[in-house]
Amino acid sequence: MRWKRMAAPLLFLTPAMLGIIVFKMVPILQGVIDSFFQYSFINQKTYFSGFQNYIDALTDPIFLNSIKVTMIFNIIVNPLQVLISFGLGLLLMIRIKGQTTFRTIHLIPITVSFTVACILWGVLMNPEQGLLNSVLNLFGIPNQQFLFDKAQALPSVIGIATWKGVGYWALFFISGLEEIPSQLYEAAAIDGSGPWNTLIHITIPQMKRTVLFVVVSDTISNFLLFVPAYILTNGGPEGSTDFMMFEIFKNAYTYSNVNLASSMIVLLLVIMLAVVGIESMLLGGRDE
Amino acid sequence: MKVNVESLPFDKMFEAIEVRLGAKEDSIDILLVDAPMVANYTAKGYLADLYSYVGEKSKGNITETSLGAGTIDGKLMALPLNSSTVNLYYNKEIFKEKGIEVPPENVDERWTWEKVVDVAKKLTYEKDGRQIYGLCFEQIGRPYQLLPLAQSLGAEEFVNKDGSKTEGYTNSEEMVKACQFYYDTFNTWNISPRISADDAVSYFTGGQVAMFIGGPWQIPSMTEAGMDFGIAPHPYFEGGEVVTPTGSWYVGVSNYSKNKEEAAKFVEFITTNDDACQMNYDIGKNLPCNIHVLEAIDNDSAYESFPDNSMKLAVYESINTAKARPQMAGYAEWQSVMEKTYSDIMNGSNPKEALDLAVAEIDKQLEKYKK
Amino acid sequence: MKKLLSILLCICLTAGLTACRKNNEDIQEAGNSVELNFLVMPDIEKVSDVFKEYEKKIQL
Amino acid sequence: MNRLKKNVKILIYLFHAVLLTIVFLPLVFALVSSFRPLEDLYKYVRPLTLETFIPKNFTLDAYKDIFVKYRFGTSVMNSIFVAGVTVMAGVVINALAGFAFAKFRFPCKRLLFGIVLLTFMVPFELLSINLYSMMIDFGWVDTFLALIVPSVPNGMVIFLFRQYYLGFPDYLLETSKIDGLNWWGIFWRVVMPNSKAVCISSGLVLFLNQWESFLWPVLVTRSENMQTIQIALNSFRTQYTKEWNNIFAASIIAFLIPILIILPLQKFYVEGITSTGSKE
Repeated sequence: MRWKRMAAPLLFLTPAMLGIIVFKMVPILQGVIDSFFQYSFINQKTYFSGFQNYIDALTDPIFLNSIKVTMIFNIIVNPLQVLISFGLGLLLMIRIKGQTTFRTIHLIPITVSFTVACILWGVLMNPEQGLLNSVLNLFGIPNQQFLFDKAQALPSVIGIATWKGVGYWALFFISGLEEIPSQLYEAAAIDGSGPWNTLIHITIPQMKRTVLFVVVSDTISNFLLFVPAYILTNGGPEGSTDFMMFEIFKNAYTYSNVNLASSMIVLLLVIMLAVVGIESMLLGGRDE
Repeated sequence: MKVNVESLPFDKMFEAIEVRLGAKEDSIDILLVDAPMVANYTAKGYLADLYSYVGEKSKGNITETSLGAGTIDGKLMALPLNSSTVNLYYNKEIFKEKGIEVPPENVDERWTWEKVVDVAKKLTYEKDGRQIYGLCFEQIGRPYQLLPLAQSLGAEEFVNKDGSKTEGYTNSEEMVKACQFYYDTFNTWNISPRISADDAVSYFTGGQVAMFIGGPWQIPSMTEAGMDFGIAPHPYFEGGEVVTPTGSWYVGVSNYSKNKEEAAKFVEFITTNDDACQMNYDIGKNLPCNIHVLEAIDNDSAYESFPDNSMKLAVYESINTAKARPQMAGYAEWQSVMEKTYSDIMNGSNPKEALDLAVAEIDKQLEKYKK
Repeated sequence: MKKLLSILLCICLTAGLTACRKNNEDIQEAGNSVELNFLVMPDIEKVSDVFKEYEKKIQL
Repeated sequence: MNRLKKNVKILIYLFHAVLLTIVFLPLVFALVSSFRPLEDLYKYVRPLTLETFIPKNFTLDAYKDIFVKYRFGTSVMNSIFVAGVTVMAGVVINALAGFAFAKFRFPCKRLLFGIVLLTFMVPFELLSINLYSMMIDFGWVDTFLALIVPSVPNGMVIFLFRQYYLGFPDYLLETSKIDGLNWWGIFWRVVMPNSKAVCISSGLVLFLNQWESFLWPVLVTRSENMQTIQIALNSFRTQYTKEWNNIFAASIIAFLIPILIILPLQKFYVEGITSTGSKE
């Protein structure tokens, strides 16, 4: 009768797991295998090349620059986005008239696709006659170059990514905040602790697991940023916004060098998992 | 027999070719090939050899140079749909407003770049809140438009003989001088707007640019915008050679197509048959490669009146001053890196350093064609 | 739940149908005459009348 | 918390106002520019006047243009159809798997769940190259199958369902088992009717993933009538000029539709999503 007990799980699992294995695991494994081969244009043949692709990638100054850009981007954008969305979450927790409408409005950037967000902000940030510059002129700030300037391109992309992402992550913080038992706050009020150290001693410790989840998921999406470079900056002035994912896309589809691109993908995955690992250690480590 | 036309925007089309033919798909039978990409697509095995399908008489119908550019190592890989040239278009109102005499139309009195810059400085000013620019290139950042600057200064080759190394060629002394000129128009003299090639023509038709270095295919959008514009020959550097951009779109048959024979016959028809070329010219107004159509334009009086007389200028340039872009296996990589380099130079990078970086990256990409 | 199930079923049916209809549309059309796919960009698409000319010429 | 002093309240409202302008700035400019002819796009931007936000020569050309000339309607319908089927099939298949991971004991369960987590972590862009060649071998390119089937099984949605079903009361399952229902019956009659919230929230996740996907449709669609909305958005241009007013008109439609779907279901969406965060 063992088969009877196994029938149900099998029936329930097969559709989804079959799909995941065929459409996700197989391509991932194929990608890893591809990264150990190379194609010769002269005799139109593919041959085993060991770690040559990885060596080529890690000695390519352009790819190294894209790793640097991606790391700088993540080191700035992740804490920034987490802080802002945490602040936004706190702000949206304050019960004032119109609180629900404010919460709904901050949902809008979630539904605006990254493609549309980049197109719109691209026009706004036009140095010659973008709306953003005319707004800045109101405050007496002269015209900025934004995406056309080596130093400002990456911050501009950070701005767009933050505009798009902050509302989404704030949702997680709001739900986490709502689940903190109110007795804790009442106890703190009795002890007379001001809003600031209530935040430090009660709110933040309670939110550790949500913060960890947001940081990890945000890091993953920020590592894979591709649309701004593809639509707006094409790698940005002097490679200042040349994200790894864009470099992989260029190698795979413009330079039709799929094997090199696959090795870059594996490197990207390894770096990403390392960073996520460090984050979970840092944030998760202090669990009681 | 049915021909399905699938239309993609400019850069998406390049990408689709790399993606689909890179994966050896048979969903494309016939494809457009940018002139310098013929060698690149041949090296990647994307194109079928048309030699056995196309008759001698048809090949005789088209100009020698354009047929040559479609032949790689003796194999006919693509046939020219049309050629192209670039002229200097100017906004008469802006010139009148500032009281400056317009550039002459006659090829013998062709303006030098130094003269153009001098005039452009006078025509860069602010007018009720909007900035007017003296000079604007149409295809900003694209080699098709900007290589002639270096060629006019004497640059001959951009890559070595076997197309494997660009060191010393793409960052040659003439190329650095030309890029310094390009850098100055944006950063030193501030006579050109820092915009993308997509917005260039709408700047000119919007009345924000005095002199526009563009192609005759833009005339319809100028007339539509009701502009009062004139045409003058493409400038050259003082004491240098007169060089204008050329080469346009070729048509090739995909190496993975299931019906190469029919596809080749179709390509032969639209690129060499006289009536087809005449009809193509009448609609598209692009400079033809068919000899009979070119002759018809030369001695047909209908092309005296403005703006069609630009075609006479186009024919003159294509015969006397046109210089094609370099033919090499790695042109796709070369063009992609050069576009990025030109855009960096526009945004303020030092030309010499930018070109040296570009050459390093290109040569690394070209290695894969040697293995 | 029955409602949800029935909607889902008819959606999947239509998806399957459109996919098959599209496939056999190509198959039966290729049967009698050769079909060529030409990849162009908008500015060259303007001259597609020239391509129609060729289709007429071949039919003769 | 609620007896706030006067000036603190003003400060909070001011802060909200600043945030709202930042959120609405691009969207309002897009809406306004979609009612303007192409040449006016940059005309009224500088200096900043009221005219910047109220279109002078108001025209509906852009909307007419995209629906008539570019047949934008087909792209919208394609996107809605593809997203709709993905949601329907996705919710059912991933719910089944989620339930199995939550309630059943079976060999190599940790391994399978490890694979689910891995695919949840490994995003789509990383496997598009090989998945694309797989689609060519299957012959699915340029059909709805290529757009729908690979995105139905979704690691995150399975994870969402597992989270929810971990908290599902066991006595409910025991009682229906005693009534003689087999697992299949239990799932459909007892479990699904009580998991409305998580179904809606994972449905929205699937919908948004499919609606906003850009790289994958670019790879697998060929003919114009297969285009999805994000691709159509990017194709309003000739070789020389970008038709910005058409792009804006299409962008407005591209984000209005998801808003109209998410706003009424906002409560479920927030609940479902955030359950992954807190109860991990």
